[in-house]
Amino acid sequence: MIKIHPNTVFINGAISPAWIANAIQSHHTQKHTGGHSIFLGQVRMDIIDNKPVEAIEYTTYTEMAIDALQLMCTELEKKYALDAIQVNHSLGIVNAGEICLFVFTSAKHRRAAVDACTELVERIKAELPVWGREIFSDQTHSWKENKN
Amino acid sequence: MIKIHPNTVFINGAISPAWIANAIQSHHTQKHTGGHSIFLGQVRMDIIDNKPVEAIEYTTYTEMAIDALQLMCTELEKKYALDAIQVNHSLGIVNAGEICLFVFTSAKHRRAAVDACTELVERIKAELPVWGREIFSDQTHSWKENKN
Amino acid sequence: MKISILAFGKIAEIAGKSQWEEIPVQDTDSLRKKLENDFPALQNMSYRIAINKQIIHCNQPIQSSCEIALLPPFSGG
Amino acid sequence: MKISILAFGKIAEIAGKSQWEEIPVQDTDSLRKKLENDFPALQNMSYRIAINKQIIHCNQPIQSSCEIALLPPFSGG
Repeated sequence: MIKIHPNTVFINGAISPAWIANAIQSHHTQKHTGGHSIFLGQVRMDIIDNKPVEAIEYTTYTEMAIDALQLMCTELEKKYALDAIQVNHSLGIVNAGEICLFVFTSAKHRRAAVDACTELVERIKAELPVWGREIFSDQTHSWKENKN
Repeated sequence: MIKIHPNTVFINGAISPAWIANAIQSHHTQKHTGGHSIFLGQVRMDIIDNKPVEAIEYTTYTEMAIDALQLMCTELEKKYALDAIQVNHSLGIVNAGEICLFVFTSAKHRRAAVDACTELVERIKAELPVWGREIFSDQTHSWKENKN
Repeated sequence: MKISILAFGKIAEIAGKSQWEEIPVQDTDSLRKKLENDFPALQNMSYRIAINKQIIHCNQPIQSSCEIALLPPFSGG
Repeated sequence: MKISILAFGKIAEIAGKSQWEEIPVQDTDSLRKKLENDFPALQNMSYRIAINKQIIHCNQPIQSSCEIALLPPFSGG
């Protein structure tokens, strides 16, 4: 069963393509796996009140986030008979155009991997206690809110 | 509009995590993109008539495959307002546990990226003229067939 | 005995602090009333309360040993 | 004038070749009959025919300048 630990989930700053390659490398050799599904969330340069978002600063309630993620992963691992799950989320500053979320699922059949990944992303948006402070170029900010 | 070229689609042998990292790197800096969806197809060690699949050898009808992929990508790019699409498929020998398919989509909103990726994978399985010869450890083989 | 409060995101900004102690109150409705009196900006925003990392969905009694967290809408991912 | 045939996957294996020329036939039904006579294993498998890279869904006339491809079930991905 997958075990979620604080220092394997949260990453300081943006998630790099090299990090993603390492994660894929570490999971992709199980010979009974047929498909991997990956979602990458990226900080988007939204325009809010005519001001472009330059970066988002993320904070979390670590202990609660780990509990929430452990619950999600345990439920989805069982529901979809997953071979692997990995979640990484950035904390601190992530600039527009950089990656802040990495979700990875593997399963014997592609539909299980794809459906599990999609469901996990939706649950992370709704249930993970993480807050994003959108920072504009004039150093003002607003607090992001996920909508369903 | 995305242009599909034979030598940017087909790869000789397995697709490496480093290749995938490069692909992500080359697409991930568009500041209006909010999400990327990736599917990785992996050669699975299926057991057929008590014999494990050691590798699959892929061949294609190149000109027809390029036409088919160009059509799929043009349709999906428009349907989902995608910021990026990339498809790579292996030709030749890919061992069990190695990656043979890389599908990547980017969009402003995550659901468009995810839905486009899922639809593209289904269409590749159904419409791309590629054939896989499953090779067993005793050097016998069987021809794989995708089911819907 | 006081109760310990953790505040996150916009609420930490409004309160000007992310951690403090409150004098004991009977339940979460009383705590909301006290907080919205101290920090009127809370009246205009939606937020949830977690007791010992569990989000509560209706008024709950508060023991002094509880860890209370004030959670603005999530925005991860 | 002969017509050029491309065979892929299991059909290339059955035919023992992936490219050859056939004497002209009128249409794709006649071609199927000729091929299944030459290579009886084709009778027991499903395959599609493409003319100039377009899969056909019913009997079609064959011009001698056509590129005919014999396509076993796809198995990419």
